[in-house]
Amino acid sequence: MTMEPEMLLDMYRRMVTIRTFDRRAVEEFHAGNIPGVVHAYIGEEAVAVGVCTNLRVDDRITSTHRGHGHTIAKGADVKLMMAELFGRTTGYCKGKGGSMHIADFGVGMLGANGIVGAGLPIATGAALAAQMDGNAGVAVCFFGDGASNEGTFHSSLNLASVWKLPIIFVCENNGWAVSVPASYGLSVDDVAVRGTSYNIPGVVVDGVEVLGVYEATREAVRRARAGEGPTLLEFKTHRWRSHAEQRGNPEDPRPQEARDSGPQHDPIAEFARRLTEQGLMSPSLLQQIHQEVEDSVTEAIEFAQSSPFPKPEDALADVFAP
Amino acid sequence: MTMEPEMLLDMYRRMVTIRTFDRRAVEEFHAGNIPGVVHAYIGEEAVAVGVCTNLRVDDRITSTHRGHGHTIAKGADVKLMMAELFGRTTGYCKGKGGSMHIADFGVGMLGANGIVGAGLPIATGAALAAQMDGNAGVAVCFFGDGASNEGTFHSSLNLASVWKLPIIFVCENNGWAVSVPASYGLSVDDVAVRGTSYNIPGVVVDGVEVLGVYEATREAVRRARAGEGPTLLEFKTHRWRSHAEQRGNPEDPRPQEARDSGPQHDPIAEFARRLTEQGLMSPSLLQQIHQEVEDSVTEAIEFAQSSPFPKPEDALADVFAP
Amino acid sequence: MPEITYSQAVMQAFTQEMRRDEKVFHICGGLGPLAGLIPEFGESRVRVCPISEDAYVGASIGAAGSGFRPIVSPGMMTFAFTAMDQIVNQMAKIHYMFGGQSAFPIVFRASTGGGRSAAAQHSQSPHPMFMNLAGLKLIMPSTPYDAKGLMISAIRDNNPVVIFEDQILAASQETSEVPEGDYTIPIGVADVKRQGTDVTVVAISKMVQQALAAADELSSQGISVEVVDPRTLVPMDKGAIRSSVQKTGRVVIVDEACITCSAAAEVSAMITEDPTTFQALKSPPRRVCAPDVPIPYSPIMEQFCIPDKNNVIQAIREVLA
Amino acid sequence: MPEITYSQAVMQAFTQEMRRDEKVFHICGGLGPLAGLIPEFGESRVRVCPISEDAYVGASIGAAGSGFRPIVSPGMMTFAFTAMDQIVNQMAKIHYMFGGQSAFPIVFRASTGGGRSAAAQHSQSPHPMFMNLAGLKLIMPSTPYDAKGLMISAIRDNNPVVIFEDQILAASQETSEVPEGDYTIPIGVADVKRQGTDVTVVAISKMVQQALAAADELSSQGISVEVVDPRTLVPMDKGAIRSSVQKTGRVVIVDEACITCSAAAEVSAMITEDPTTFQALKSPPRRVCAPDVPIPYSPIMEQFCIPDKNNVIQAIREVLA
Ligand SMILES: Cc1ncc(C[n+]2csc(CCOP(=O)(O)OP(=O)(O)O)c2C)c(N)n1
Ligand SMILES: Cc1ncc(C[n+]2csc(CCOP(=O)(O)OP(=O)(O)O)c2C)c(N)n1
Ligand SMILES: [Mg+2]
Ligand SMILES: [Mg+2]
Repeated sequence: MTMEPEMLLDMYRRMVTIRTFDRRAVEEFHAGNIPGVVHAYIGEEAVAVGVCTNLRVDDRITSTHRGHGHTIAKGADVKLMMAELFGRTTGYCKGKGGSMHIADFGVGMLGANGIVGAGLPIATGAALAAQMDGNAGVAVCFFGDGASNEGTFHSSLNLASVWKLPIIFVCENNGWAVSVPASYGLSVDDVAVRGTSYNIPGVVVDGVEVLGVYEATREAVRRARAGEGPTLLEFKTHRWRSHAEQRGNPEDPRPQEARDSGPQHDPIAEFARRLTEQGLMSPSLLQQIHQEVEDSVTEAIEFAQSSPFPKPEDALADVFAP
Repeated sequence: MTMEPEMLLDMYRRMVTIRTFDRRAVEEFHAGNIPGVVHAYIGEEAVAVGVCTNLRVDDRITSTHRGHGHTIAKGADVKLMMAELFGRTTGYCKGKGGSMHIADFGVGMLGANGIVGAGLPIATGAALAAQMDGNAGVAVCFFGDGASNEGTFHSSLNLASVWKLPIIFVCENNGWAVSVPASYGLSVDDVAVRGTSYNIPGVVVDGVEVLGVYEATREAVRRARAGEGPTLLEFKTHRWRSHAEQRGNPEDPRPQEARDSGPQHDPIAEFARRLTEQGLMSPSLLQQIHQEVEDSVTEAIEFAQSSPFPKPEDALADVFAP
Repeated sequence: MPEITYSQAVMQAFTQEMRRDEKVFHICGGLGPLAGLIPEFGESRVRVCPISEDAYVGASIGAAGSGFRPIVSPGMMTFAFTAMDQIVNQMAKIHYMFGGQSAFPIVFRASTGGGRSAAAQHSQSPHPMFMNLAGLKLIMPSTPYDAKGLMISAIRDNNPVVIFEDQILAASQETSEVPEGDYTIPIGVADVKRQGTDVTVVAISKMVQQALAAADELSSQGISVEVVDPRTLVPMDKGAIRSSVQKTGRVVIVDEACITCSAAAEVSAMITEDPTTFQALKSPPRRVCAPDVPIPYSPIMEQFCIPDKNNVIQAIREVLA
Repeated sequence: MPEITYSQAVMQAFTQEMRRDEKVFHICGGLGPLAGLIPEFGESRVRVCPISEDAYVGASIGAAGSGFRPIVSPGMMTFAFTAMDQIVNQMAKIHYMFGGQSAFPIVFRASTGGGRSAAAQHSQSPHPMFMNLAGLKLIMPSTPYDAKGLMISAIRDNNPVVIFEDQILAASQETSEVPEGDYTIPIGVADVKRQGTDVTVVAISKMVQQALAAADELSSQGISVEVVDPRTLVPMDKGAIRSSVQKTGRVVIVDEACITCSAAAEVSAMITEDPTTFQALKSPPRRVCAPDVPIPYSPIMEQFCIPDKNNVIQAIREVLA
């Protein structure tokens, strides 16, 4: 398969945008400008981008507590995202949701979720809607290795298989659920083998190499659009930071090896290397992309900071739709 | 393996007891003597007996809404069972539970359950207790094909595998969940393949032939007592009657073939044939066993009928233990 | 006007709304009467599910957020506690958390209530749990007429609406007048089921019948009872209930739920915290509820737990004493 | 007496009870402070689980029915709605349904409450749901002293006991006096946290601090406030609350839960349905609760939702007016 250069460069830019957004969000969190909690996606950029590059804007995804990457990859606006993290009225959720509840229905991003495994049934419903609409649309459900032990994983994959729904279940296996290693909580080595229980294909893929992610997802999306049913994709990836940012920025409780292994697998550096080999990337272009992204995130932070806070009684709005 | 004749005959007697108990309970239900609901186990007797013959009295089981067979097979008293169905103070639960909530903790029967799939976590906990007690005890969890699509199936098997618990998960696959065929609700042909998702053995066994059930369970129980962890056993069996008895005894809504196939697979007739072949059963002995069982169930019904009803305010007792 | 049963009234609402809006479809745990919709609407709009309430209740949320209007029917509410996270953390909060970006038009309907010797798990009245859960509307119709009109309103509402159909009412063969055509009853409006002057009885769902029976019996003894049916528990028609109590000065609240934190507790608190109504009270508000026990199996004990006409009459006598 | 934090008090109860009874062990979703127990008691008595609340909450029931005394800690209550069937249909009913055959000694503990900008799912106060659910005892301690004494009672109780530890209190570094030895506080006994004569404030969990702060401020203005902490919501110490209200004739109830069907609703109904207390009331009982909304993320809006000292003061002024 040959991919258009600008598409490859766009993928690279999105990965850098995710990395930069979360790096800056973490800074703003520790500077006290972002309340609540932030779960950084740093190190896993290739999964969100490799997957979402296969999607139409009207395809739908559900996300997790670690949702910034999915949101950016699906095409959301970093300004409205940052404003939400800052708790401002200009944010995607008017400051009602925050980091764990960002959504942009306009681009088919049906929401981050603070409950592990809760996105699987919702994505299954989005896939049902796509099937009933009959426009060859698909749904993608992102979830973690830890989530694959929740009951909703089982019931959702079974239901999706029974109805032959156009859905791709994307397990981001970063090897950890907070401080519990997947090797403890998971009774199997690969989540992908669990596809067997639902008569759907399960594929294990390196989640560091974005083109491999893209390729594997492409086939799964083709199957889904062709009415051939769900696929379970497992991407082995690496979480660089602590499970969540905490005030005072305490040390990541995971063992040294785990903490070190992250940066040894850098999807962005890896992709830059490949693009350079292919003659698509030059030091100056690389420098330019990073600079442009940095500026756009800086702009997003300024937008957020200069946006108004909600009024206290705004809390009473939006309980029910008109 | 050679089995003692009296053990074989005891197994036969238990199967007949289950059949007779449910036949008579169904009659009493339609005679208006049993309120609420009754789910008959008729046709599935070989599973409960073949499994429980491997168990010690201090091994523990959890059951389902279709629990009379498991309860009898584990050694409960038909008099106290029938009294419970009749809603009398002499029943196992003093009339508070009824058919869907019979339990006899004295023989390790931790309860029928009105919620599909709810027994799996509870049995997992009983297995954890057995492991911590360190007496090589085991737990057995009975559940249906329909239950295998609930989230608790997944989370319980994973947890049991992670902790290598002494438990046997016994799926009674009778092909139906009320009026929904397993071929529709189950995304796979055999529930047993789902063992793969938890790194535990899954075995498909004919549930009509009691000695085959006994054999398969024997190995699973051996593994459990030896600390080798859980096993998933799937027994293909047949439900003869409607999902549940209903007032007016309407026709079983399942298609004709399904209704007919039951009696074509009779575990009791099948076992009688074998025992006769082996010279252990004679027409007169068979006749004698059936008569003795019939009498004991008649006695149970008389006991139930002659037992006192609870007082209205007894409803207020037993909310909390002293 | 034709007379039909409670269940027939609900089915009429379904048929008419499914004709009116092709986005309306059913997700259910078991067909039951819904099977009657398949010939006209096909299996793609009446979908039976494997036993996995968490998956299909959650799927209704995803479908609603993707432009459809699902009606999800697990059967008995008790089955759907396995889907409680999807109800509590997703369905009830998703519209608000996302700042109102998308509507989630969902009808979640299930049967509740006791009276059939189905024992503790299958005889519950957990509606108060849902009243405390912000983000869901909650309806408990007591008549075929209310059931149809409120179901149509629920289907057309752009929010998750929970409808609990009492299992005795849903199975009842009793019929009453229901217009054939399409009509709506606004969500949040109580109905005075019987006018009276001496005492107000606020009764919920199946309890309305018991309250009316008590009112009949007492009227022959010269006691005039007003029976108010909130019909909608969230939002509740506080005005209607308070003004009835202001008129009579006495109130009995009949609710099948266990008494602690029951809907009756909310009605009582809502009545007494309003100064005008509080001043008008001539005697303490009285709750008639189930005791705080899981509902027992044996009929004698079960009947003791579920409020009936006689409990209502006794309570009325107490507040009049 | 040594001064320790809320969390340290809870850990002291665990350590002492685990030494006292080898059947006591932990099942948890994540270790947190429980990690401190592993050196002494080992991993077999402090068990971390895969993320599967339904499985491990249910496992605690099976273990309890098999002779052990599990303490199950999912972390936040919001995580455990995925285990709601095991709580509602199994844990709460199993002793009763089986006619009292077996005891089920289980401590189910989780954090609740808002105030940390954790948004709707992670800032809930769902305790009223559990009050309506017959079969569970329910405790919400407001101080380190109460937390230790009530935790020990809960561990020794032969029934499922739910303990909700407010997430602000549980994370607080504030210390207060707690006896080092082993002592128990009986379940079902309220505590008068401050004596007063003009008005009774019934406050739950974290709200006790707000009530005491309000009392301090008002005392300087000559208003004498009595603060009653129920400590246990099920069973509730009705006598203690009613007699305080009989003394003051005025009551404000402070509860972080959404107001509809809140614990405050139950307290209000329980107060007014008692004729003596009803007669003693000089003004309508007043509830101070969160509004009926999912708790929002942005601090300004969240603070608006969660009751504080000023809301309490305003309510007291109203009932005194
Ligand atoms: C039902 C539920 N249980 C527990 C938690 C607490 N929790 C939040 S994230 C997390 C770990 C999730 O691990 P994984 O699914 O692998 O995602 P990752 O954080 O690795 O991206 C846990 C246990 C929760 N939010 N929801
Ligand atoms: C959680 C839940 N969902 C639905 C039901 C209603 N129900 C009772 S039994 C049953 C079918 C169960 O099928 P299976 O597990 O195969 O057991 P079988 O009846 O065939 O023995 C259903 C759907 C229930 N009791 N609990
Ligand atoms: Mg992970
Ligand atoms: Mg079956």
